[in-house]
Amino acid sequence: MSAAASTAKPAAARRAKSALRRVLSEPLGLLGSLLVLLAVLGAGFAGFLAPDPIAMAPIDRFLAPSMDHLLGTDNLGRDLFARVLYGGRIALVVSLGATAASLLLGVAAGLVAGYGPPWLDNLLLLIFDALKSFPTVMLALALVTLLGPSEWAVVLVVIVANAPSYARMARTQTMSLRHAQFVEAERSLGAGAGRIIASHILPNIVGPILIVASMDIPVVIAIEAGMSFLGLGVRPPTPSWGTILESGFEYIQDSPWAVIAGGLPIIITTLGFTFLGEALRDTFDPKLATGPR
Amino acid sequence: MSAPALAIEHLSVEYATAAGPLHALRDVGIEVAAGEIVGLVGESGCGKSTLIQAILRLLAPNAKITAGRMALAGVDLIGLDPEAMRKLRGDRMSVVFQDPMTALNPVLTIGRQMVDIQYRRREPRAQKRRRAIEMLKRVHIPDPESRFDQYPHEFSGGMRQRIAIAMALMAEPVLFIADEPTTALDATLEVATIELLKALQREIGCAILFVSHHLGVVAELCDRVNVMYAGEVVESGPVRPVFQRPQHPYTQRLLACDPARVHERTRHLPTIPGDLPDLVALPPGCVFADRCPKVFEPCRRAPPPAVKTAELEALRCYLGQPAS
Amino acid sequence: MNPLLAVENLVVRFPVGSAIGHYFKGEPRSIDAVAGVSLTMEPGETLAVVGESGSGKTTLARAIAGLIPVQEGAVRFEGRPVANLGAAARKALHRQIAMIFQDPVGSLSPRFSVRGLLAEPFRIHGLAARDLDAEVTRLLGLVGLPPAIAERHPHQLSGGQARRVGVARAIALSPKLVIADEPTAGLDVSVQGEVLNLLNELRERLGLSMLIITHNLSILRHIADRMAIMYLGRFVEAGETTAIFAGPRHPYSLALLSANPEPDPDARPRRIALEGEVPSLLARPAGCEFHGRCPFVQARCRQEAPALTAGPDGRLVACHFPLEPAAN
Amino acid sequence: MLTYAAKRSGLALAVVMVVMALLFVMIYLIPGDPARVALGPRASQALIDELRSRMGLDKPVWVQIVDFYRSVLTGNLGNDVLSGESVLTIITGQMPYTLDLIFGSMFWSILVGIPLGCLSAMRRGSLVDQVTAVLSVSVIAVPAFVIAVYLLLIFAIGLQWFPAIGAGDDPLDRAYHLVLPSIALGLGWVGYIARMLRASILEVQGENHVRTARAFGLPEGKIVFDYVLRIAILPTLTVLGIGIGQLLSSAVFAEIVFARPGIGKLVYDAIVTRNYPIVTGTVLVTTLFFVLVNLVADLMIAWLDPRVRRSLHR
Repeated sequence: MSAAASTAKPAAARRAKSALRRVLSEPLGLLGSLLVLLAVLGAGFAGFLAPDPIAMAPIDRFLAPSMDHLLGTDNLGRDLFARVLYGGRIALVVSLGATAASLLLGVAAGLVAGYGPPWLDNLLLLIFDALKSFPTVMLALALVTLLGPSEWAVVLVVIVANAPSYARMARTQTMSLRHAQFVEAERSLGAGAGRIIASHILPNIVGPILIVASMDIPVVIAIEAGMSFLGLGVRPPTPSWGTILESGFEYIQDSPWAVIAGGLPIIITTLGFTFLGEALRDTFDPKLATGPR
Repeated sequence: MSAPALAIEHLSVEYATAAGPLHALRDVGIEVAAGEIVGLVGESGCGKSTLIQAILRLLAPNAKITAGRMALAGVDLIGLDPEAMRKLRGDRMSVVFQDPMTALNPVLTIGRQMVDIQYRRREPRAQKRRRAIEMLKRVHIPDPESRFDQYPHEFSGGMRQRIAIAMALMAEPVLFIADEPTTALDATLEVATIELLKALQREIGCAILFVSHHLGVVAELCDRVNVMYAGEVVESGPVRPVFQRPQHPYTQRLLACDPARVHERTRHLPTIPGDLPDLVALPPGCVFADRCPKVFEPCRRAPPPAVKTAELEALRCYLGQPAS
Repeated sequence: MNPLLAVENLVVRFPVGSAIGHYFKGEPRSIDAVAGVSLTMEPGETLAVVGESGSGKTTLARAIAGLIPVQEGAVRFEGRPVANLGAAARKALHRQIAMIFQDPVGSLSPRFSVRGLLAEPFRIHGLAARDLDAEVTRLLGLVGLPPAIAERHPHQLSGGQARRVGVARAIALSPKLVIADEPTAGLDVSVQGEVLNLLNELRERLGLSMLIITHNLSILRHIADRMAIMYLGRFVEAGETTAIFAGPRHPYSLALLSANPEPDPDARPRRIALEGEVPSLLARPAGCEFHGRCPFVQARCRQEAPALTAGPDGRLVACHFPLEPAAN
Repeated sequence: MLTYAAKRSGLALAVVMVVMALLFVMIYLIPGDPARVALGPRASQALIDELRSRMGLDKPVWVQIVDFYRSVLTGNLGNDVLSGESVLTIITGQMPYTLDLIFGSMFWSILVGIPLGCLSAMRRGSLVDQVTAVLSVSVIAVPAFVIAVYLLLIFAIGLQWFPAIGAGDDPLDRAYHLVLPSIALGLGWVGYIARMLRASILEVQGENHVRTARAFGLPEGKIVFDYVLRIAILPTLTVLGIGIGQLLSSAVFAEIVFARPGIGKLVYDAIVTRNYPIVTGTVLVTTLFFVLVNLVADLMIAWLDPRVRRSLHR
């Protein structure tokens, strides 16, 4: 490991720590981090905090929140608090996993389109545009029609919905950097396309795309919850915020508790990630900051 | 003798930065008489742009004028309320900036923009249009009638700069500020633009403050020149003494470095070693002391005052001054 | 013995406009940024190519460096063809021909430290086994930069420092030819002198030949043995630098030389003012392409394009009525 | 401009072709026999074979592709499995309700979003700017269907100020039924438009030509509304083009939550009854609608931007 690598590590760590401090110093950033922490802990320790989410007790249905049922019970008498916590797992795992996958696929495709020959660029652009032309729900409906509802269907829908926009962003930035002088300088030194893409273009374009992806997490959570709400995502009895909300909607005339229990975590988590994403962008891209800069 | 077009005395400007106040301009004195062309020369970081923004009162939010007086044809600029100041801009005082490619609004025709800036005149549009086309002719824009309704991207860089000059001089201002107008142009275009400016100035008679880091252009165009270094005017006076018999060591080195001036081929062109001083933690003595080949004892103690000499209006250097 | 570099009526063509624009409105399908250029360079020599924006000088430099494809003519380095090479051959060539780019800071990869930038040539050509830190320190010394600068990133460097890092990177693998595209652009006058001194010093110490691309005539006197003046993709005049400065023969050369005012109010320049602006490559004028702007234009200039012919003293001029020495 | 329009329309056509190809792949080539899937697990083999031949599944693949493209281009999207009615007529029957909802929500979110965006850009850093920023970020974050359910719970079920079901008959009644759903859909868009416009205005205000306008003493109002907004509005229009597509998605939810007729409800019920021609037909129509809207938006933007309208090939 040459000296460069060793000195780079502490510098990168220092930069990350100071960035974290700056994020937390902002009111939005702090609030966002707390909400996200709440969601993550809830999902993580679901097992300890709440009883069995699937145990049914029809006689106890539509109970209001009380000490033993913190959020009340649904139409089958199941404990809503437990279902919300377990639902958190699905929401976070699917959204973070799917976002990571769509980032990976999107940026890779974008790099190839941006740096590759024009015909490949046009072909990939066509595919990106075609995929993006499907309204998300219609996409979900079409896919679920054939593959049947499941978490994997949700992941696939998220990838097909988000990857094209990351790909487009990566492509546009790669195209602009392709003719930048430092890239041409590397070519004049004899660097091959692989090296140029990996160590010269990727590090310079990944930053803004990561920030956009972090701001897309709430959208992905909404997709998971939405598909489950339509019965296209998570199969009952597995708890998902979407299915809880749907059951609440179905019996909305009888009791509001399931609607509240299903909607609240979605709001908390999406707001949390959005505020966190905003704070991240403010620290890394102050130009667009909202506060008085 | 009418009041000078521009009179600046003891002007100081500071920027509030994380590391403390940055003294961008310190005790700057510049005068531009009516109908005169005055040059402002200095390398990057000498405060030229800050000075122009201060004159236009368009300083950045974190900048403030901490001292000094500024008057445009006798009207005090510092005390003026923002609305009155806005009325001055584009009427009594106008400006042309460096980069012609981005100076004009890309989605409005040049005609529309030239009529818009005449908003103060209570005249029918047709008359404003005629005045604009007339002005375009005077800056040698071919076939102005038809090109009047074209967009900036349909003109070359050279033409866009001439259009910007036409816009600035159309209001026949008292003071015309040219902020490095020819730096982005090719040499032959630069020279043609200088000739154009000289002709227009004779016709219109406005005073010009010409900012540039190209010494040859200033020598040819200006009557008097101010040499700036790190936020101070180190030497100012008529063009001949300053360029032919410079007194301040910085001006001497600056002229010596200009490759155009050195005729015989040499492998050791003169340079100015060292870096610009830190304008937050100012050195106690003269700002040029660390890089000055003629530095001596008083230079490190206190910044030299601006002194009038036989040929120069101001010289900020202890050399040749009676031992104080 | 083969000359170091030989270029024979090189043509570099760029597609422009759209197929639809072409068929319906008859817009041309392509422009010749370089329209037939020939030159040779001997080892250790420094040649300058001068021209205004749009003259094609940068395209010529990139074609010689093998960075862009060539449509007609040939470029040979030490007898071996340069243009349109396979990947491996082109990579080997890049060890021989190095290039310094116009924007001092913009030509350095933003995420890399100076150490990483200077080690890059060794890593690309599989020479990472060498003690890179020693190489980096040696290169920094060669260009007069303190070792402490190695940890800094491009945006933390001044224009002059960034330019020196660019030079150090270019000479890292001891190339035979260095091409410098506007080496003094964007630098203050005092810093320009430093860069020129550095280039001159390296030329002596390492026996480099250099191709300088610039529009700034005043720096040429101090660095270039021979120079060529380019207009709309072609040479209009070429020869010894000092000779051309003393007596330009092509009207455009005279206009360029006189368009460089000296910082002396009494230096009355005997200047010829050019009409209009550089014509677009899409609508190349007939006959001598400079006739639209030339103050000495005559009937013949409008019909017949003058060839680049050698005068008795070897000076090349492309003009029917070259200026006599007495005329200037 | 002509070349741009031709190129852009060509691209739109190509996208449509690729969309239809993707759809064809989804329907016919992904494992699982479409006929068996359509008839459900209990259908007899004979019945399945008969349906297969009627659907042309026994022909070679490329023949099926040609049949598929020809039928789609002639508007024949197959027939409703239950009623046998032409899918196209069913969809076009339901489309107006969904269009009411989409353009209703888009209309008011533009009406509120644009002034909000200008205001917070002109008064950057003020209280207005910060409050708008936090509110718009929040409404963007919270999914439209969650807002819809809560609006239903509070205003329809709880306070009963608005109807919970149906789309209404006479225009006034239809508007009355549109209030809650269009708020649910439009709220996120108010925030999105305001933020997009604000960022775009701030960016344009940093450009040199605005500094020139200020140096000529042009009044601040004229600079923002005439010199800056004219450029800043362009990227926002692009977003509106894409937004219509996303509105289609949330419209499905709104129609289900507020029990409104429309293609969203249509396709949701079609899933439950395994009525696949309706599903594929709706997906196709909505996607074509999306491509068309984007084409119109891009052409409009190109027309507004003289740099494209009068593009000069230098």
